[in-house]
Amino acid sequence: MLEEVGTNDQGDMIINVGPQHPSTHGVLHLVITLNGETIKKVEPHLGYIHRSIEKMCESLSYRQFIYVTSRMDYLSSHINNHGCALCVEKGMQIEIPTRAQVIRVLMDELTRLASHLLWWGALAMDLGAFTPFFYSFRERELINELMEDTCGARLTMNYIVPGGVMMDLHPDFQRKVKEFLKLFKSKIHEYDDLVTGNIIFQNRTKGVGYISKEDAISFGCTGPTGRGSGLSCDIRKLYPYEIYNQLQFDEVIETSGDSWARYKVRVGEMVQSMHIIEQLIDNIPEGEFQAKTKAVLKLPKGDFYTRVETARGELGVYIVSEGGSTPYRIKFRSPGFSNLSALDHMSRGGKIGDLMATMGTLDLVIPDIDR
Amino acid sequence: MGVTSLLILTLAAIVFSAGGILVSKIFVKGTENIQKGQAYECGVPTVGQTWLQLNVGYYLFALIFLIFDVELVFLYPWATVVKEIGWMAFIDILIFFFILFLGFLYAHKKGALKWM
Amino acid sequence: MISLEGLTTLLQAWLHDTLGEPWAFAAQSVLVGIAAITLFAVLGLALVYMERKVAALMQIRLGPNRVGPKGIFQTSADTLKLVMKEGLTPNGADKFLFNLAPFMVMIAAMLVLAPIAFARNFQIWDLSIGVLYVAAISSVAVIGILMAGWSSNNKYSLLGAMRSAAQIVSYELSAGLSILAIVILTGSLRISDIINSQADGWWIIKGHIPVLIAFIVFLIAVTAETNRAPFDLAEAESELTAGFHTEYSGMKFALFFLAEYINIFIGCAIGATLFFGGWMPFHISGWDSFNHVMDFIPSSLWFFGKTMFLIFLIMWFRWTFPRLRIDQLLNLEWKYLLPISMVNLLIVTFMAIMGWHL
Amino acid sequence: MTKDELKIKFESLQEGLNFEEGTEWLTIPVESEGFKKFALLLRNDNELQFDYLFCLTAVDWKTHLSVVYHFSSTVFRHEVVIKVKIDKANPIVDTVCEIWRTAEFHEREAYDLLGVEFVGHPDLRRLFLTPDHEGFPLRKDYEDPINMIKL
Repeated sequence: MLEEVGTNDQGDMIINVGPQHPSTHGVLHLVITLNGETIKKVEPHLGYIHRSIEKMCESLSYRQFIYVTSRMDYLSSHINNHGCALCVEKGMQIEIPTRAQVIRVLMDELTRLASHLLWWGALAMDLGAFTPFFYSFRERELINELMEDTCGARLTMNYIVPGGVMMDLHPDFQRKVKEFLKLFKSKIHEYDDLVTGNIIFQNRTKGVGYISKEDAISFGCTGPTGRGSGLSCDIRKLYPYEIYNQLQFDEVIETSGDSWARYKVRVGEMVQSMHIIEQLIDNIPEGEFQAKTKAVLKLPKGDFYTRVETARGELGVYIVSEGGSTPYRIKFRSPGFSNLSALDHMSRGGKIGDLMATMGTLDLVIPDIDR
Repeated sequence: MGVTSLLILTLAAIVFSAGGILVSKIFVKGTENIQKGQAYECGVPTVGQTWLQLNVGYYLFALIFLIFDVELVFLYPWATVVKEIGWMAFIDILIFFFILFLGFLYAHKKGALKWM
Repeated sequence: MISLEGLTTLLQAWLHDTLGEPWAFAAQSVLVGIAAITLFAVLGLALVYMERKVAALMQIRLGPNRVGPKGIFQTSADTLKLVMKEGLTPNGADKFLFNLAPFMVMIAAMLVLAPIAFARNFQIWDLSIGVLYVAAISSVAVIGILMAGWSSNNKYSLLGAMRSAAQIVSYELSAGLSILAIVILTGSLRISDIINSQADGWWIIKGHIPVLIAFIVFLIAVTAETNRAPFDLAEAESELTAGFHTEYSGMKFALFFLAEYINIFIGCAIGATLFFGGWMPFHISGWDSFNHVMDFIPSSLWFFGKTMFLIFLIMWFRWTFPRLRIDQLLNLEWKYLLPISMVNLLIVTFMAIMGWHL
Repeated sequence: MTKDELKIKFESLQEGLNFEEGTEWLTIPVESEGFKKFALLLRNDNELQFDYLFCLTAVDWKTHLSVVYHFSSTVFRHEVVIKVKIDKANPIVDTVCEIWRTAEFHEREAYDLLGVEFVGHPDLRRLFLTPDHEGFPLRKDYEDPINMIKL
């Protein structure tokens, strides 16, 4: 791995960014070939945080393995759990009570909101503005508190079990969510004032890290990265799960394909998530929060695939079952992995500063890529 | 105080900097470790030459700066007497700036101001 | 704050009476040296503390509040920490240049202090080409930065140094042109003349719109020349980890850090002198009783007040704006600021000849 | 196209295809010979247009390996699953990374963890593990005396 680091014949500078770098958000290691300040090649070196979750899952039961997946994309851990639980439920053909479905979707959207808020602050930080980070964390903290009340954890919620959710909502949940929404609505204009309308920010992101729609499809870019290129790829709209087909929300699509488009998509998604929460918070149906399931879950022989929309894109869960109480083989198709593979394509010909903007708007979470 | 003040200030700066470094030398007990001497590159050892020829983009700006800065120095004595000379000085500077502007346009057209 | 006015003349007279000519001069020199070093240390600590409090203000948090009342000793504690750190020199570095670089930066920062008038009659050397001297010496700092980046034998440092060189020399031009605008109006390069010319109103007020434009250009150029965000490309931490001082640690790093803050102070002091009248109180011609009231405020307070206001502006920039990209940074200078300040200079010349500024 | 329509379409395209029963999406097991041609057909046929490879993985079946491709079409929104059976001793399959560029990383992952050799891949190296690592962790016969979790 190390022999290639250095310089090559054309006088290009080969430089390491990461694994210990302020803007790689974790232990991503990029080897960049530079000519002056212009990027000629970006090569990701992965594996610094690879825990082989897929192998671990092979020895865990269908109830246990869900919790391991919280550690993949830790910013949307609840949605990871959701995807896994859906896959098990699909195999077992478990009917989920409506209340559980609503709770799951509510939590999904809160998680997405929290994840996007963190991304928003971190992107501004990548571009050299520190202050937005504190503004977004002010609101994110409230979501974390909501999560803590109900799930008992702030980041790795582990709230979903096959058949529903682990326990009922906290009695204060509805009131607190409404309070949060009210506050968030009054604060969201600050985001536009601080970052969106800033001319330097616009110049730093417009036309940077461009990827066309065709390339986005070919590279398997999903989530805001794909939608920024005009690719309709919201799993919640295309292949609705739970109660998403009964909800009113828009799939935010931008067509310019650059970092600015991805920024706009994510900011738009925050608003859409807020709308979804608003629709659901007063309409949580009464009833069971968990379906009756057997103590030991056994999936029939065969393979099962489900997709959910995490904050970063399409998460696929592929379970191959031999009929036992543990999966025979499990594969997570993580959104970050495919998005990262397009990084080289997107950042060639740009400057080092552009690379940071591109990486920031891809919203990479390294444990999601390394798994 | 005159020119000596510059000497005094230089000395003060040296005393201040050297004093700080010396004090820290006295207090600090250094430890030996091969890793400490390595260049920092995000925790990965650097291989290859650092002192290599860089893209010409950086130097072009330095050259254009040199031209403009020399012109700028000529402006200082002019600026002190503008009010006394009056309109003649204004016409002078118009010609001066016109030539400078032509040079600027030339550099711009040649792409010297486009960052490589 | 005690007024510094006349302190120097008093001291000078007393020294002459007691010690005699050669010794009095020696004592004076030592005093100036000590005063400069003290100013350096105090300014460094105060400005770092101020920066952190301003940052906290912008970022809805408290800032340092543990060491001492309101955390005022936090920066002293930090300095102490840096003193106790080992100063490392990387293996492949050019050791001579590597160790020389912090000295260069410090000497450049210290030398610019000479012509600055801190209060009425409180100036180390009122030389006849004061403004030109400041413009010349303040750009010596770039040599120190270039030295540091080049000698570190680190790729980030090298890139940071290169960026910084391209950036500082570029912004030098528009800074110089906006200084020239005031020189044209004043007709002198001497700092004391420039201040005295503002006795009936500061240039920013009586200079109309062209001076305002010159001031804005000057402020941007100062921010860029001191490598402050949004122009901190030389040490862009999200791109080059720490840029030109990546390899510096301990006291040598502290010197770079200190020099940065001193340079901000100097830039703002020059800005305050040129556009806000330095120590000159706020005067409006014709309002004699009002002017008398203003004169009661010590001149040193006026000077530091104005300088701190400008420093606050520059800190405000830092905590609000994202960083520019290197090509955008140079575009801003060469395609916008330079032409604007050239045209502005012509307008100022026209104004001066027509006598509208009076 | 629905699953049944797809089935008819595939039968008309290529002789001798068999289909797995009881799956959500149309699942076609194929042999590794001629897979590249088949993949090009999937991508380029006007009625199929499977332009989006959303999952690529391999499964160790102890006796043999199978590489599983999940394809989707962003135009017609239909899916197909292709399973390529390959020999465990000689795990060779043609690369598809010039057709679907996302395969470049996914194939490297499959090579790294399951030891599938993708012929024609431009840069087939270990992705997560160090270059000197021995064995392929996701294979069922992989033994690591230190780091294994066993229940």
